[in-house]
Amino acid sequence: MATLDHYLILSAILFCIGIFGLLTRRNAIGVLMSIELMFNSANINFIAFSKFITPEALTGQIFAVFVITVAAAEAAVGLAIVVLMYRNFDIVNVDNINFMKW
Amino acid sequence: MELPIFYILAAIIIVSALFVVTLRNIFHSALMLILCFFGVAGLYVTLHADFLAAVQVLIYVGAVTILMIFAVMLTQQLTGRKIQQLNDQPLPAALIILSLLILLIVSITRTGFEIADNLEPMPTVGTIGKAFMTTYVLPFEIVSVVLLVALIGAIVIARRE
Amino acid sequence: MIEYSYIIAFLPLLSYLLIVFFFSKNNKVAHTVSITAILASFVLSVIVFFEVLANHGPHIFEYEWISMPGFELPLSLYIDPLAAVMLLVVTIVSSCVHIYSVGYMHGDPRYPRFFSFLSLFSFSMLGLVISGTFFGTFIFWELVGLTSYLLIGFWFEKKVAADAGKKAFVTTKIGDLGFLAGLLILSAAAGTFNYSEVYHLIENNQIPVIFITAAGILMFCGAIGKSAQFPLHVWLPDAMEGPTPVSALIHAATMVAAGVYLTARIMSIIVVSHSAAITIAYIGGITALLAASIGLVQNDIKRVLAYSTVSQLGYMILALGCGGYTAGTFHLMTHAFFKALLFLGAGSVIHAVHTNDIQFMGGLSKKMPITSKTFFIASLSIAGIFPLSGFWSKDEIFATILHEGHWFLLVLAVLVAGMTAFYMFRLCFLTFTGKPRDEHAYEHAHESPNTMTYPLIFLAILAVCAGWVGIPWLHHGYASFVYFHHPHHPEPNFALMIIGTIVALAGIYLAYLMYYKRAIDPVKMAERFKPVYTFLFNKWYFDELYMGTVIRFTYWFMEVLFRFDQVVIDGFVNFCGKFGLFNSRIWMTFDVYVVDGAVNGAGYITRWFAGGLRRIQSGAVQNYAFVIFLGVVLLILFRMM
Amino acid sequence: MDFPILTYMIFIPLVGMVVVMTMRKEAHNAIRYTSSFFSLVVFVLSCILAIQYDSSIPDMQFVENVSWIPSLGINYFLGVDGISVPMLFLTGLLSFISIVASFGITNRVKEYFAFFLLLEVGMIGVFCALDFFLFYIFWEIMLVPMYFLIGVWGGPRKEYAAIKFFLYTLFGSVLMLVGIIALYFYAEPHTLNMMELIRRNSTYGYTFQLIVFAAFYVGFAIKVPAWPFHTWLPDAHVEAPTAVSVILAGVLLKMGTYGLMRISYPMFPEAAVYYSIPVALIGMIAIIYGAFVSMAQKDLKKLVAYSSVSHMGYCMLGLAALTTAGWAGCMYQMFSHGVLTGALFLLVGVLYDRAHTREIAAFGGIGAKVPLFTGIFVLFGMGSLGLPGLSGFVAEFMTFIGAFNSGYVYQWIVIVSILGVVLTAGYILRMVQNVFLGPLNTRWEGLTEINGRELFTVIPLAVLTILLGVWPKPLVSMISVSIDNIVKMITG
Repeated sequence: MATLDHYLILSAILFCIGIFGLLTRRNAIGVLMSIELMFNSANINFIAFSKFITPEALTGQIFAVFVITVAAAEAAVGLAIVVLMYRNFDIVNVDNINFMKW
Repeated sequence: MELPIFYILAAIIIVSALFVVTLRNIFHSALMLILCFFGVAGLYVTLHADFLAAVQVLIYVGAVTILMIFAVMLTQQLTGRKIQQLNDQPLPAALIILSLLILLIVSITRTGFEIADNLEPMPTVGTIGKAFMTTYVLPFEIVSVVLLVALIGAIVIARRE
Repeated sequence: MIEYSYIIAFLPLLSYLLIVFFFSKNNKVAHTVSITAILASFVLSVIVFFEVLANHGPHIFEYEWISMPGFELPLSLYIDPLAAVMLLVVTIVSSCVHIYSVGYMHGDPRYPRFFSFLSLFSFSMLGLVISGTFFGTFIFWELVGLTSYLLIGFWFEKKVAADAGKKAFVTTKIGDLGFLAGLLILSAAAGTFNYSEVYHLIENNQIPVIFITAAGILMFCGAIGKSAQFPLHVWLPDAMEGPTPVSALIHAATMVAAGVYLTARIMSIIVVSHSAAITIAYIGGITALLAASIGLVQNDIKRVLAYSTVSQLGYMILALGCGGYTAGTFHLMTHAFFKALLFLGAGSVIHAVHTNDIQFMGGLSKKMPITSKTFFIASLSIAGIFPLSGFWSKDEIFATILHEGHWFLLVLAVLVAGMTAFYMFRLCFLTFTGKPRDEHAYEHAHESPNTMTYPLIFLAILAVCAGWVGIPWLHHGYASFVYFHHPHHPEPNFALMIIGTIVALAGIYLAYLMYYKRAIDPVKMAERFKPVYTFLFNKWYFDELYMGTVIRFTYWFMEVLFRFDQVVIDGFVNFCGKFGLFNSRIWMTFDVYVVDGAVNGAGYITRWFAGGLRRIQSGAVQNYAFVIFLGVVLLILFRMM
Repeated sequence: MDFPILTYMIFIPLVGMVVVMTMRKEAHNAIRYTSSFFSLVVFVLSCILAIQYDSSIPDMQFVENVSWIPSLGINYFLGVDGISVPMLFLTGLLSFISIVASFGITNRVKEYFAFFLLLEVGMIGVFCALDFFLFYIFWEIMLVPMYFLIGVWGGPRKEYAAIKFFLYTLFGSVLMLVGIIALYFYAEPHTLNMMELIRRNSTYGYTFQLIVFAAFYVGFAIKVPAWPFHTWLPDAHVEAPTAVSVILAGVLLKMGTYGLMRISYPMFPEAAVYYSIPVALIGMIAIIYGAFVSMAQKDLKKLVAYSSVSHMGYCMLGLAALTTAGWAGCMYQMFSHGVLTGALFLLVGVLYDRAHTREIAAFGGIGAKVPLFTGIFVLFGMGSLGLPGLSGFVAEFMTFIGAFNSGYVYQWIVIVSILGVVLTAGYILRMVQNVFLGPLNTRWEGLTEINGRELFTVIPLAVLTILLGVWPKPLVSMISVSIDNIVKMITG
C-alpha cells in the first residue's frame, strides 16, 4: 500500500525536475513545459492530501481543478508571448532575452 | 498490489519528466510531456480521483500539450536543429535542485501527518459538482472569468498587427 | 484757543500735504498755500500768546497715543510762557523766510518742493515747541532733523550739498543717541515722559540724583548735536551749503535753538544736579570761545555767520547751565531775530554777487542800501551795542554768570563778546565798504526785490526792539513772563553793562582799523601769528580729527566685520557644507555635519551597493529564478536548523 | 463664527494653485490674473479676519478643532490670537502685492505662480496652526516652493543660494522637530496640541526646558535669522527674484520670531528667563553687526538684506525683555519690517528692472531724473532708519523702552543697541546719497520713472508705514492683550 509519503516524495522529485528544467532550458517552450511539470507535482500533492487527510471534503481535488484551469490559462498566455517573441525578435531562447538588464 | 503499480507509474513519470527537461529536440520533449501527463493521470486513478484523472487527460494531454506542439511548430523548423538546449547553469542548478530535494524529502519524512481513518474509495464527480455550484461558486465563476481573460489576452498578444 | 493750539502746527503740515499731492507743479499756488499757512499759524500764535500772557499756565492737554496694559505712551500739549514765546519767534522768522524765499528761490526748478519742505519744517518745529512730553519732543526733534537734511541737500546735484546734508543728519543723530538713552533712563527712573510729571517727581526728590544727572546729561547730548555744540559742532558750518533762507530759518533762528529749548526744558534737572549744570555751562562756554575764534578768520560769509551762530548758541547754553532760564531763552529770542536778519542779508548779497567769498566783495553798500543798512543794524545788535536787543540779552547772560559766581566763565564770555564784535564788523567792512575787489561782480550787483527786502526791514525792527521787553527798568517785562519757578529780577549791574559795551566797542574799533582804515594790515597780522592763524583757519582741525578717527574707524570696522562675516561665519557655513560633502564622498556614510547628511548618506550607500549588485542583474530570468531557489533552499535550511 | 475663515484662507491659494496648473502654459496673462485674483481673495479674507477679531479677549479665536489622526492625538487645530492676526494680514497683503509685482516674470510663468500660491498656503498655515504636527507640515511645505522659486527664477548664483537656503533652514527644522518630539514624549498624556502643551508648561523640568528651548531657539533663529545664523539670508535675497525677496523678508523671517513667541517662550518660561541675557546679547550683536556689515555693502539688495539682520535684532532684544512693551515692540517691528523691507526690495527690483544692475557705485544723482521714485525710496529708507512718524520708530522705541525697563536684561545691552540707530542712519544715508544724490551719472539719462503697476504695489505699503507710524493705536490694541497674557504667564 502506497503511503502518503510515497506520493509526496514523488511529487517532490517531479517538482525538482520541473525546477531544473525551468532553470536550465534555453527554449521558452521548454521552460513552459517545465512549469507544467511543477503544476502537476502540486496537483499530485493536493490530491494525495485530499485522499489521505480529508477524504470526505474533497477540498484538494477541487483546488486541483482550479490549478489545472490556471495552468491552462498560463499556458495559453505564455505560448502567445513566445509566438510574439519569435515573430518580433526571431528568437525563442530565454537567455537571449535580457532587456531587463541594468 | 497498489505499490507495484505506484512504482511503475512513478518510474514513467520521473523518466519522462527527465526527458522533458533534457532532450535536445523540443518536439521530442513535448511528446515526453504527454507521456508524463498520462503517468500522472494514472497516479490520480490510484488515488481514487477519477474525475481528476479524466480532467488531466482531457486538458493536459488533449489541450495544453497540443498547444505546445503547435507553438513548437510555429516557432522553429522541426528538422535537424542540433542546438544547445541547456543554458550555462545546469551544474549549479542541479546542485541546488538536489539539495532542495533532500531537504524536501527530509522534511516530508520528518512530518507526522494525521492520516484519516476512512481510506475507502468513493465516487467524487457528484460531490465535486455540488461543491462547485454551492460552496465554491464564487471562485468557480472567477476562474472562468480568468480563463476568458487569458483567452482574449492570448489572442490579443499573438495577433498579427 | 489754547486747547486747539495744535492747529498752529498742523496748518503747515496741511500745506505740505497740499503742495505734495496737488500743487507740486504750480509755483504760484505752492508759495501762496505755504505762506498762507504760516501766516495763519502766526496769527494763532499771537492769540495763544495773549492767552498765556493772561494765564501763565502751564496749559496741559493730553492725548492717548499708545496704550496697552502696563505701558502708556501719551502725547500732550504743554503751553507755558516759554512755548508761547517760541511759537511767536518761530512763526515770525518762518513767515519772514517764506516771503523772502519767494524772491530768493525764484526760477528754481524745484520751487514748489522747496516750499513744501519749508512747511514741513515749520510743522515739525512748531510741534517740537508745543509738545508736552519728552517723547513727543523727541519725535519732532527727529523730524526737524529730517527736514534739515532735506533742505541742506536741496540742491543735491552739488556733491558738497549732499555730503553736508548727510553729515548734518548723522552728526545730530549721534547726539540724539544721547537723547534716546536719556529718555530710556527717564522712563526707568520716572516712568513717564510728561514734562509736568517729571518736574513734579524731580522737585519732590522722588528720583535719585544719579539718575537725574545721567538723564540730564544724556538728554543734553541731544542738544549738543542739534545746537551744534562742542564737540558735535562740525556739521553746522557745512550745512551752509543749503539755500540761504534755509540757513536763516533752520540753522540760525529755530532748529538749532531747539537744543537750547530742550536744555531749558530740563531746567529742573540742572537745578537739582550740580554736576549736570557745570557740564552744560562749560560745554556752552567752550563752544562759544571755540566758534568765535574760528569765525575770526573765515572768508565765506555764511560760514562766518554759522560760526557766529554756534558761538551765540554756546552763550545760551552757558547761561542755562548757570541756571539762567530767563537769560538763555531771552537771548534765544533776540538772537533768532538778528541772526535771521544777518543770514537773510547775506543771502541778499549772495543773490546779488553770486559768491560766498567776502574776498570778492566790497563796497556793496552803494548798490544795496537796504541790505547793508539792515546788516549793520543786526551786526550792532549781535555785538551788544546799547540799546539794541543784543545788548539787553547779553547783559542778562553776564549778570546770570556773575550771579552764579563762575568768574572764569564770565571772563570767557566777555572775551567772546569782543571777538563777536570784531568778526561781525570785519564781515560788514569787507562786504559793504571799501573798494570793490571783484569789479565784474560789483557791476552786476543790484538791490534785491521787495519780497526779499521787506522781511529784512521787518526783522531789522525786531533786531532793534525785541530786546526792549527785557529792559530791567521796564518792570522786567520778559523776566516776569518767562521764568523758572519764580521771577528773578537781578539788580541792573552798571559795571557789567559798561564792561560789555567797552569790549564790544574795542572789537569794532579793531575791525575798523584793520578792514576799514587798513591801519593794521590783516595779511601781516596773519603772517605774524601764522601757526595760530592756520590752526583757526582750519577750524581747529576738528573735521580732520573726526575723519581720521571716528569715521575712519567706522569704515575700517565695517570692512573688518564684513570680512569676518564672509570669511569666518559664512566660511564656517560653507566649510560645514564642504566638509559634509567631502565626508560623504570618502566614506559614503552618514554625514552628521550637513543637514541632509543622513539623506545623502543613505543615497550614497544605496549607490555603492547597487554598483556591486547590478552585476547580478544579468537580465536573464533564469539567473533570477536560480537565486530565488537558492534563497528557498537557504530559508528551509535556516528553518530546519 | 460658523464660517471657517481660517480653513478658507489656507486652502483658497491651494485651489488657486490647482486652477493655475490646469491652465494652458502659454496663457500668461490669464495665469497672472487668476493667481492675483486668488491671492486677492485671501487678502480680503485677512482684512475681514482683522476686522472681526476681538482684540479684548486674549484667547484663541476662530478656533477650528477636528480630530485628524486620533491614534497619535493629532488634530486639525486652527486658531488665531493677537500675534497671528497681524501676521496673517501682512501675509495676505504681501502675497498679493508680490504676485502683482511678479507680472514681469516671463520664464515658466505657470510654474512660478503655482509655486507662489503653494508658498502662500504654507505661510498662512504656519500662522494659524495650533497643532504641532500641522505646524510642522506647513513649515516644511514652504521650503519646497521657496527652493524652486530661488533656484529656478533666481540670479546668477541661484543654485548655490537655493541649496544653502534649503539646507540651512532644513537644519533648523530638524532641530525643531527634535524639540517637538521631545515635547510630545515628555508630556503625559502625549499630545501635540500646542495650547495644551503651553497649559502644562509648569510641569516641565528645568533641565528639560533649557535643552528643548535651545533646540527650538536655534531652529527659529535660523529662520529669523539671528546672528550668527544669518549668512543664508544675503545670498538668498540677492539671488531671489524681487517678489520672492519681498516674501522672504516680509513673511518668512517673521516666522522665526512668531515661532519664538508662540512656542519657545510660552512653553518654556523658566528657560526663557534663563536665556534672556544671551538672547538679548544676540539681539544686540545683530543690531550693531548687521548695521556695520550693511554699511560695507556695494550691492543694493545685499545692503537691504543685511539691514534685515540688523532690524530683526530689535525683535530679539524685545523678546528677551519679557515685558509687554518689549514684546509689543518686537511684534510691531515684525510688522513694520515686513512692510518697510518688502517695499525696499520692491523698489530695488524696480530699479534693477530698468538699470540691470544693483551696484550702488554704478548709480549717482538719479534723484533728479526720477523724483517720484526717489521720494518713495527715501520715505522707506527713512522708515527703515527709524524716523518718527513712520512705523519703524514706534517699534524701535517700544523695544528699547521695554528692554530697558525689563528686569531680565542688562541695561547696558540696550544702551549699546541704541548705537544701531545711528549706524542705520549712516548706511541708509550713504546709500541714498550714492544712488540718488550728487551729479547725475550720464549713463542714466534714459532712466524712466516708476510705472503705474509698480506704484500700485508700493503705495499700500507706504500708506501702511505712515499710518502705523502716526497712529499706532489699532495695531497696538490688537496685539497688546494677547501679548500681555503671554508675558504675564512667562514672568508669573
